[in-house]
Amino acid sequence: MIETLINIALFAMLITTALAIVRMDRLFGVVMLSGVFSLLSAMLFVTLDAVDVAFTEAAVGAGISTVLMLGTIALTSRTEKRHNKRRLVPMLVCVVVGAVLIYGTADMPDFGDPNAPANLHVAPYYLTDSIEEIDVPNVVTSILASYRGYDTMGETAVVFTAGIGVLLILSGLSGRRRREDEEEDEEEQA
Amino acid sequence: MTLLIDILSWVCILGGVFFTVVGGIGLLRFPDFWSRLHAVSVSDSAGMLLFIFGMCLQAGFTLVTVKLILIGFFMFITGPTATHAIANAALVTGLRPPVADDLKEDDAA
Amino acid sequence: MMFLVGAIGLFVSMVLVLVRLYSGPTLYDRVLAGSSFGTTTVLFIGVIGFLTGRPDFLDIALLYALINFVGTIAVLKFFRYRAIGDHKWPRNQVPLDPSPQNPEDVA
Amino acid sequence: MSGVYSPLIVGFGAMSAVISVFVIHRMNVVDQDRIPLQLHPVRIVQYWLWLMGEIAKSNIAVTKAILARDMPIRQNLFKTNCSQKTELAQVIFANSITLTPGTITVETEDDHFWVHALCYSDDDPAALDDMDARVLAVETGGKA
Repeated sequence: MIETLINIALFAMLITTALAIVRMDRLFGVVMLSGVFSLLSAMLFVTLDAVDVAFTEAAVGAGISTVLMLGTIALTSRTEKRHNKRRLVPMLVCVVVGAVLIYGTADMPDFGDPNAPANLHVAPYYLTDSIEEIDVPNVVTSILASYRGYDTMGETAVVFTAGIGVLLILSGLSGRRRREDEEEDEEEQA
Repeated sequence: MTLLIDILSWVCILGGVFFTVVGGIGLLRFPDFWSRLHAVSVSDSAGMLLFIFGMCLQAGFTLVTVKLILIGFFMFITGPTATHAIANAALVTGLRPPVADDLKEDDAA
Repeated sequence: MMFLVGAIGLFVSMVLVLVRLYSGPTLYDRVLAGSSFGTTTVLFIGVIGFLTGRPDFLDIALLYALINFVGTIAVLKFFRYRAIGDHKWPRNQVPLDPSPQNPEDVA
Repeated sequence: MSGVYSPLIVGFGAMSAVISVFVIHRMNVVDQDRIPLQLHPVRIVQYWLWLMGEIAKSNIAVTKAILARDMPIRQNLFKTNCSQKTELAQVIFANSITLTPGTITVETEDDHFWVHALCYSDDDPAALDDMDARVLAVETGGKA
């Protein structure tokens, strides 16, 4: 009961924040609000017992993506461009896709249903045997690091490469701009 | 004994709620950025410390208390540092604090 | 029960902070509100842990307490030096006493 | 923090800690950015207790200012001296100023801070000088 109320309140704040992000045209405000958005969704994950997802959301959503978005703003303008294109068609597409997604959730098993397909295949085996086989207290950790070790290694490599790429793009551009700034300074002094 | 701890942690949590909400109200009510900084520092110091202390009392001598104390310690150090960084960045980029009318003369130095 | 009261109080505070975050007016108000929201989030996760009887969730609160700090500092470093990277103004070039700006420019 | 202390897991933790310390040590060889920890242990506990009292007092003061109908704020930006030698003690002093609601360290220069006060009264600089002396006592171990 209490958890339902908390979830409702959190969802209300989440939707308000999302609407505020859409309405806002100052991009710094959007960045701060999206940080708040990911904090709120992480709180929701905590109330849904998905602690690991909340961990990731905390690290990526609130921490890294804020920094990266700020780095991007440093290279572009600070306010949103106004455009006068027709908004009806994108709106229609959004509504249709949303409706399809909501229709799709109707077929999904209930939250925490023990008879859901995902809980019948290998999950019971992991839950019962991972302590003996891997000897790691957290089952999710043992699945990620051992049963699906190669998968995780590939994922880590992909994320690492992507991170290096983003950093190179951001720092390379600002480096070029810095050189331009210095040249301008020299011209002013001369 | 449990009754005493319960009462104490009630007091702490209620105090924490009070100061956090007061900080929020101050953040809304104060007229400019520089005074809002002070409002946030109310909920950051008093609200946070009272909340953490109340939860510590409820948890007793367990691992949870250790984690709570760690959280409290980190926030005790990082909170003012972050506030200082905000104030400093605002000052450097040229947002001047308003000075009360009767104090304007001695600020010229 | 007492944690329910705590959760409700934190909710009220979060809503107040969100209003300030949305209404601005300067960008530093937004950063301040964002950092304050982080503090309430940390406390709220702790309170939720106690409310559902499983205070083990505090690990995330601990992580948040650190990430919130790092995030705020990164944001402010960006505003102060206009870059996330190693672009630094020499200390003596930081305009310590620039003429007061229009707050709209800063926002 | 899972509460499981089998030798394997504690060993993993210790190993990763050692590796990170080693890496950081190698990085530190490059930039030599270390802060010596030299504080008087008894004085710092005394100071923290005193600081808690100050935080409580100033919290109540700022709360009154927030809740009062006419908001009696009188903002001011003023200089305060800091007589500490080491950076760590200066940081402690600046953080203590910020931590007590109502005053915020805005800018630090070599031997003085700029402090912004919410409800400025004329004896505020004296109070900050008192805090300065206390932090100095923590640094040197002398009498407060």
